Amino acid sequence: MTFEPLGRSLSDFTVELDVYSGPYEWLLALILKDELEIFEVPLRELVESYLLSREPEAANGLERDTDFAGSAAALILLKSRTLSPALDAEAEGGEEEPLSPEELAGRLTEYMKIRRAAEHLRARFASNAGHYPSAHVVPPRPGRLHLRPERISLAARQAFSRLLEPPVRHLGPITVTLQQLAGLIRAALAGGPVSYESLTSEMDRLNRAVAFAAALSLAQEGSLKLSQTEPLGPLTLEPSG
Amino acid sequence: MSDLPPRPAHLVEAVLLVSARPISRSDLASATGLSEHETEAALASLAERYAPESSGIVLRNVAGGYSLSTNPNCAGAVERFREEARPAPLSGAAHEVLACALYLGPLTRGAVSRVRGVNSDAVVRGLIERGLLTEVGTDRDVPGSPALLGVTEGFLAATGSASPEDFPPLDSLVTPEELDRVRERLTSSGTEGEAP
Amino acid sequence: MSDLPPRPAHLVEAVLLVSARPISRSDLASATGLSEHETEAALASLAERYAPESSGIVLRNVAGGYSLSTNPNCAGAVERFREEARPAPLSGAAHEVLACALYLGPLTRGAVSRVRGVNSDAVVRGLIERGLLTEVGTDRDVPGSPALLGVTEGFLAATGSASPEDFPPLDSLVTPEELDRVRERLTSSGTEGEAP
Repeated sequence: MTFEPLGRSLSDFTVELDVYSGPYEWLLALILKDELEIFEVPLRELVESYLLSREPEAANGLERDTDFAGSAAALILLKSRTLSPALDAEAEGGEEEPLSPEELAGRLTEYMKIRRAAEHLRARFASNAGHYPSAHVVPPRPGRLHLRPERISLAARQAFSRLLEPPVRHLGPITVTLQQLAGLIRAALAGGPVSYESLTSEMDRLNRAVAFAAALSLAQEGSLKLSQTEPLGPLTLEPSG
Repeated sequence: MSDLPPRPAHLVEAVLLVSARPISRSDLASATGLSEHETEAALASLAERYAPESSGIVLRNVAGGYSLSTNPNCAGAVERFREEARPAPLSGAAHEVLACALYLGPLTRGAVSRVRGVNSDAVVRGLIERGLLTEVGTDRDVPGSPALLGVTEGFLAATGSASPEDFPPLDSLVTPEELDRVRERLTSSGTEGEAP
Repeated sequence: MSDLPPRPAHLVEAVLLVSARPISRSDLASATGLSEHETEAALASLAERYAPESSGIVLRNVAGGYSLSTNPNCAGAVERFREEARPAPLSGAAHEVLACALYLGPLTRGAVSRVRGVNSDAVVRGLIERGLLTEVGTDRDVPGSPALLGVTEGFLAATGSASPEDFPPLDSLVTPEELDRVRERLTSSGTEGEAP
């Protein structure tokens, strides 16, 4: 799936988030180009702000909702890929064998450590910001610098060969609508709280992502409550009230 | 008056002014002609002279050497003078890539992407552009001999670190209980880790 | 500790560190937000702190402004440091800019940025300062006649090459499709140099 076709119906939707403010379509483009970190985009706020801007009476209202659901689902999928990298064997392009639970656990724990290390680095950068070096530098004597010609050729190869668009092939077509999934969730909740995992156990990844978008929408409407006791922990959907 | 023989600390101070990069203690000793011991004493007295409480210029011990830089509490004035905004803070993805290079590196772009589970090439490129990550060699065991990435001197300076050892060990960042919980969740639930 | 509001002299001191050129009193005042009077008092206290008798760094009042510089009685150490210092290694970005100038040059700053897909002005400035890149003419076809950049003799010397022909030809490094795309970017009109 690419984001081009949704240009018209969502062109008037702008968002105001801490990390970004401007047209929604540009937000998608920035994320796809890795210029904005999906981690930093509060998807719930994004969904809320869309719901506020919704115009069900408009001629293209349905088209607009569907486009938003599609792109939001893709964002959630992207975010879930970032949060649980071990779940995506396609990252390197090839179709790998599914990982065993042990391998999965190994990769996830390695990633958890890197996440923590990243948080530590963020604090280190922040507490060391604002140091500027001396500008009174004497240049070294001419002729002391040596450059490897191979390094120049390598740099040429890198600079001249990366003008390709970011790959989005892994984002497959969406086959269900947000409304269908919302209906499904409502039905499931009639029997009391339900875990997101069991709710989506029969679904493929994209539908899981759309289901998540649907759950967020319903939570926003107040039709259900979402609870998660710890990061990466199980997500539970509860009937509200 | 400048006929007086300069004091050791003055020599070190002058050399520190003319370098934007940290200078190792031995390079300071060699440029100033001071002994190791004299250099150390000079640095100790300069550390007092350029302490953050009492100066707009501070002496830092980073990236294996010493350097003078502005006191962060004066950063506003510096930025106004240069008419330059402070560089935008790094993204979460960038911090992760740097953590990979710091703790697991030198490693290839492919290895970074595998650990993170998402293609990280664009992030790597941005970090190279900002001088925080660099190619430190090539992995000859992989077809195409991809470049190996490592953190730079600039990274150490920007994180206020003397050396790559100056960071908490990776294993100390996650408690064994947390690791057990992940393991449990993934292995004992009986569900497939991934839908087809 | 850096939570304390900085003293006026600290602010002036920090700004003096980050400028190689003398700064006028009024520029110091506007960067630091100090009044004329406070700036003057700060400079007086810094003149004492950085007096030739007591420091390896001195405060000079030259060319209508103030500047820090090394104490002349430390010149020997500074000269030795300059002789011994290893030049800072070039960043990956700098290598790429040099590769652009070598293979596609002479070209404008805008063209370098277009080909690389990121603003490269700062990197270009650094390379000109280091004598590896130079302005070899101007592009009269582009409004404003921007300078055209090419590699220098110093660059060839640093790579141990007699001439640009010593490097592998471009078509041995990239595919014809990639080359087309590079050419497209190069010629994609210098007027809309900025990204959309």
